[in-house]
Amino acid sequence: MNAFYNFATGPLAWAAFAVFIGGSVYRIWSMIQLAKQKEAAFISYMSLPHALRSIVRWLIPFGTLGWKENPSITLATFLFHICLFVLLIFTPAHEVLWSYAFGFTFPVIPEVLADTLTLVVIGACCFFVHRRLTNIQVRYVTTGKDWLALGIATAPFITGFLASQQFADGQIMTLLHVLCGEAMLVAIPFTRLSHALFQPLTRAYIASEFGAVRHVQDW
Amino acid sequence: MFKKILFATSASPACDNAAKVAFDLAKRNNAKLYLFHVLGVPSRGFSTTVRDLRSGEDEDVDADYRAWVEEEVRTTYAEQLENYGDNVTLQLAVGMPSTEILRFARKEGVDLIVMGANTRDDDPESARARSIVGRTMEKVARLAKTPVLIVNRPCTTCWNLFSNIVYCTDFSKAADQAFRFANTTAQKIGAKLYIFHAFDITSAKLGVFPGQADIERHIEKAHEKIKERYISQMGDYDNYAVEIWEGTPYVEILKFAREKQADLIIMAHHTRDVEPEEAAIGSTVEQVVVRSACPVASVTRA
Amino acid sequence: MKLRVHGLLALSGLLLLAVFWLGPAPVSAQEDMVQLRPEALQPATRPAALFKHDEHNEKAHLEDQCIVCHHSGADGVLVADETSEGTPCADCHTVEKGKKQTALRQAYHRRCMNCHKAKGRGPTHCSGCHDKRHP
Amino acid sequence: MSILDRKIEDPELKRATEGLSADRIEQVINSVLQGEAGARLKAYAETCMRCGMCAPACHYCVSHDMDPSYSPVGKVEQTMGLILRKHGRLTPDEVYGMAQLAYTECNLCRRCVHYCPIGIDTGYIISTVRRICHKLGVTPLYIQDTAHSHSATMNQMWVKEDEWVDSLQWQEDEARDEFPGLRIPLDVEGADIFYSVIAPEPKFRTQLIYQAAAIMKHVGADWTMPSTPGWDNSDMCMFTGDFEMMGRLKRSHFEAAQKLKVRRIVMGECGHAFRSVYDVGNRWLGWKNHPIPIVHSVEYFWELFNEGKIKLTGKYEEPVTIHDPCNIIRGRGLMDKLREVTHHLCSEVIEMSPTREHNYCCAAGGGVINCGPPFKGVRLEGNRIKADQLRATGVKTVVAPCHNCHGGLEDIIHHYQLGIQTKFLGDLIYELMEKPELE
Repeated sequence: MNAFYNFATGPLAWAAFAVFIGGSVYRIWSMIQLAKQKEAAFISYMSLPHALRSIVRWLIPFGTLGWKENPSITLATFLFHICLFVLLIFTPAHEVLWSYAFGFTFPVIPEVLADTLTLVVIGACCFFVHRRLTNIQVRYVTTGKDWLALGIATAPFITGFLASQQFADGQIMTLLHVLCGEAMLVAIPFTRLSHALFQPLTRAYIASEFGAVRHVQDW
Repeated sequence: MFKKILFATSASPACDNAAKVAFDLAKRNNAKLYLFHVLGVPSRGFSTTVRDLRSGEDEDVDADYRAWVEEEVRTTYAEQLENYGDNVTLQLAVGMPSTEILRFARKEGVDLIVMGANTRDDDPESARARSIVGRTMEKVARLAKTPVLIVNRPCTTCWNLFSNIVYCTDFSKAADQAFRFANTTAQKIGAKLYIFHAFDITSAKLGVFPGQADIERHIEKAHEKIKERYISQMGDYDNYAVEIWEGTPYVEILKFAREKQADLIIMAHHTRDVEPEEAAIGSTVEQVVVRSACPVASVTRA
Repeated sequence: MKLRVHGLLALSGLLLLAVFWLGPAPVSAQEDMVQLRPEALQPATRPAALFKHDEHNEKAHLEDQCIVCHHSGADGVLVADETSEGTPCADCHTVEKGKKQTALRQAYHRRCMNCHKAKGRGPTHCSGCHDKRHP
Repeated sequence: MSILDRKIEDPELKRATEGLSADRIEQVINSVLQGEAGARLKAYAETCMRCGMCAPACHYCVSHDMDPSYSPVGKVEQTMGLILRKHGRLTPDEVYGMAQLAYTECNLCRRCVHYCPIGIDTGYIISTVRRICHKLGVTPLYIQDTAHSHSATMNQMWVKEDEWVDSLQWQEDEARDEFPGLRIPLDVEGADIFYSVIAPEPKFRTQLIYQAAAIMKHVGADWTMPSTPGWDNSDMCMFTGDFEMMGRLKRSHFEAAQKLKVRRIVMGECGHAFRSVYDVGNRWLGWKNHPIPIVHSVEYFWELFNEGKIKLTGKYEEPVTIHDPCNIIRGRGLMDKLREVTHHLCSEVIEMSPTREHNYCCAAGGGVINCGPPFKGVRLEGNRIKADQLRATGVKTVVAPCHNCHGGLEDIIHHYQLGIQTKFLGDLIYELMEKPELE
C-alpha cells in the first residue's frame, strides 16, 4: 500500500501533470491549427479588448442575462468553480506537498475552511446531479459524457473530504484522493472538462464577433 | 370615348352592378374590356401562396388554382361574356388588389377603370384584409391616372343614356382634372351638366364657424370661380346649370344628385381632406359612393 | 450530509482545544516521546506527528545511527561524523526558510518521508503521522 | 417529445428524403463536416456542458412551456448531436426531422448567445445543419422556390428586369403628384447613396419604394437605384444553406454599387438582407468587411434626424412600442439609434420587456416564414411569448424596421387577436414629414 501510494504521489503524479500539460497544450494548439486551416477568416475578427471585456463580464455572478435567468445554476456554478480553484491551491495539505517537493511556501486557508469549502463543492455537485436528473431541459440533453465529467470532477472532493476526516483508513482515502485528482488532470484535455481550455477561446471568439463586428454585447 | 376599359372585380356579388356598367360601357364604346381579378394577397413569406380573396383560405397559386379561378370568373360573367366576349380579356394577378389594379392600368394604358365600391364586408377576416389590402377602391381612386367609375347600386340607365351628370368641385387642382372629364363626357353624350359646389360649413377656420355673411361671400366667390374656371372651358355648349349649396359636402352632393335625378356624379378624390388610411369615415368621395344611387366617377389625376 | 457537518464541527472543536488549551505538550525525555511537537511550529494546524522515538528506531534499526536524523552542519553542507543529539531541530532549522537552510516544517517532512520512501516502509500520507485520533 | 413526433408534411421535404440512401446521407454529411466545418463546431460540440441554461433564451421553448426539445441545446442535440453520435449515418426520416427542425424551429436569432457561458453560437450550428440539408437537396418547398428565384433572376420574387424598372418609374410617376419634381434616379454614377431593397417591395409593396423616394426627396439626398440585377439585397440562399448562390447574389449586389461608383449602400428596412450583406455573404466572398460602406435604414434615418434634415409636422400621438429585429440589433447594435429615431417620431414609447438586444424574436426570421404555409402554425404556436410581450405593453402600434418581423408580428397579432398595427420607420416618417403644399 505504501509503495502504491508512493507511486501514485511520485511517478504517477508526474505523469498526470505531464499528460495534463502536454495534452492541454496539444489540444489548444491543434484547435488553433484547425481554426487557422479551416476558419482562418474568422480568426481575423478576434479582438482582444472585446474578448477580455466579455470574459470579465461572464466572471461576474449574475452579471449576464444567462446568469440572471438561471439563478440556482449560477450560484452552484460559481461556488463550484471558485471553491475548486481555492481548494486546489490553498488547501494546507496541498501547500505542504508543494513545499515538501519544491521547497516554497505560500499562505493557506485554515483546515476548517478547506473542509467547509469542500462540502460546498460536494453540495454544488449534488445540485448538479439533482438537476441533471430532475430538470427536464437538462435531462433531455444529458449524455454519458456529461455524467463522466461530473463524476470525475466530484470524486476528488468526496475522497478529499473523507481523507481529511480520516475516514476508514486514512491512507486508502488519501490514495483515492490522489488518484482521483490525477484522473481529473488527465481528463481535462480529453473530456467535457476541456471547457476549461476552450471556454476562453469560444468566449473570445463570440465576444469578438459581437463586440467588434456587430457592436453589441454578448451578455 | 373609351378604348380600353379595365373592370376590376372580386367576382363576387358586390361587383355585379359594376359588371353591368362595365360590359355595357365596353359594348357601347366598342372598347377592349379587361376583366381583371386579383387572386389573393400573397402570404407574408412572400411565397407562392395567396390568401384567397373570397374564401379567406390559403391557396397555392398553381395552374390548377388559376384554371379554377378563371373558370369561376367566367361562370360568374357567363351571360355578359356571351354577349360581349370577343373583346374581353380575362386577366389574373397576385398581390395587393389596389397595387395590382394600378400596375395593370398603367401597363395597358387603359382609359377607364370600373369597379364596385364594396370592400368585401362579407369576408370573415375583413379587419385583417382591410389592414393588409388597404381599401382598394379608395387607393385606386386616389392614385389612378384614369377616371375611376365606382358603381355601388344597380344602375338602371347606361352610359349613353346618362342625361344628368353632376360634377362636384372643391376648386382643387384635382377637381379641375375632373372637370375636363365631366365636360368631355357631357358634351359627347349630350347630357345636362350640373356644376355643383358645396360650401363646407362644418369645418371651422381658426376655430370660428362661418356665419351667414361668410357663407354669402363664399358663394359669390364660388360663382366667379366657376365662371372663370369651368364655364370658360365649355365653349358653346349650354346644356348646363350651376348650383352652390352650403352644408356638409357629401350630404349636399347626395341631396342635389337626388333632386336632379343624376345618373352620374363626377368628382375628384379629395386627396387633401384627410389621409385616407386614417379617416375613420373616409373622404367625401367615399361617403358619396356608398350612398349614391348612381355611379360615381372619381377623377383625380387624369 | 448533516452527520458529516456535525463530525466536522466536532473535529474542529477538538482541534481548537488541542491548540489553545493543551498548548505545547511537555517533552521530558526521548524515551517518553510519542509525538513531534516543536514549540516553534505552534500553533499547529494538524495533530502533532506520532513519533514514538525508541519504538520507531528499533523497528527501523536505527538504534546506533542517531546521525541519520540528528545530523549537523551549516550552510547546507552536512558534517559527516558530527551528531547533534540534544539540540532541538528548531535551533538550526528556523521556521522561515534560511538562505541555505531547510525550513523547519519542511525539514521534518523531508526527513521522515524521504526515509520512508527510500526504505519503502512507514507512512508517507498525511494522516499516517498526523492522526486525528491522537491529537 | 422530439422533432420526429411533430413532423409536418412538406411536399419537397417528402420528395427529397424519399430519394435518399444511407450512403449518400453519410457521404454528404461527412463532406460538409470535414470539408467546411472546423474548429468552431468541434469546440462547441465538445465543450457544451449541457447545462440547459439556454432553454429560457428561446421563444420556441418558452412558448411551449419549456418543452426541452425546443431548447437551443435540445435542438442542436436532435440535429448536429445526432449527426455526430451516428457519424453521419442518419435515416432519411431523421434527415427529414433534422431539416424541419433546422429550417422551421430556429430563427437563427442568436438570443441564446446571451445565455451561454461557453459562448456557443447555436445559430452557426443550425446554419451548418441547414448547409448539410441543402447539400442533400432537402429543403422546404416554399423557401426553395425563393432560392430558385434567386438563381434564375438574381432576385427573390421572380421579378423580371423590365418589371423592376417599370415599377420604379410607376412609383416615380405616382409620387410626382404629391412631390413635384421627385425622381427615382436610375444608374447615377457617383451618387452618394445606392439604395437597395428586397424584391417583395417592387412586387407587392410598391408603397415602400414610393415612401423611400419621398423621404429621399424630402432630405435632398443624392441617391440612385440600379436598373440591372443587383438591386435586390435579399438572400434566401443564405438561409437554405446554398452558400454558392449566396455568394453570387452578394457579388451582384456589391458590384452593382461598385459599377456606379457610389459612396455607400443604404438598405431598406429589412433584417435578413442586412445580415447577409453585413457579416455572412461578404465573408463568403472573401471580404473581411465590405467593398463599400453599408448602412441600414435605421442608421440612415438616424443620421438624417441628427443632421436635422427631416422636418416633421408633428409627432405620432399614440403610444408605440419598439420591436428589435435580431439581424440589426444583435447583428449590428442599432438599438440605441432605433430608439432615438423612434423617439423623434413618436411622443410616447412603451418598451417591451425584455427589450433591446435581449428582445424576443418575431419567429419569422431566419427563413422560417419563407418556409410557407405548412409551417405557419409552428411560428404561431412557437411565439406565444412574443404575443404576451406585445400585449403587456398595451399599445396599439409596434414599430419594427424589418420586413420579416412585420410578417411574423402580423401573424402573431392576428392569431392572438392583439389588435396591434405594425409600422416601418419609413411609414412613420412619410406620414409625419412636411409635404409640399399642393394646389
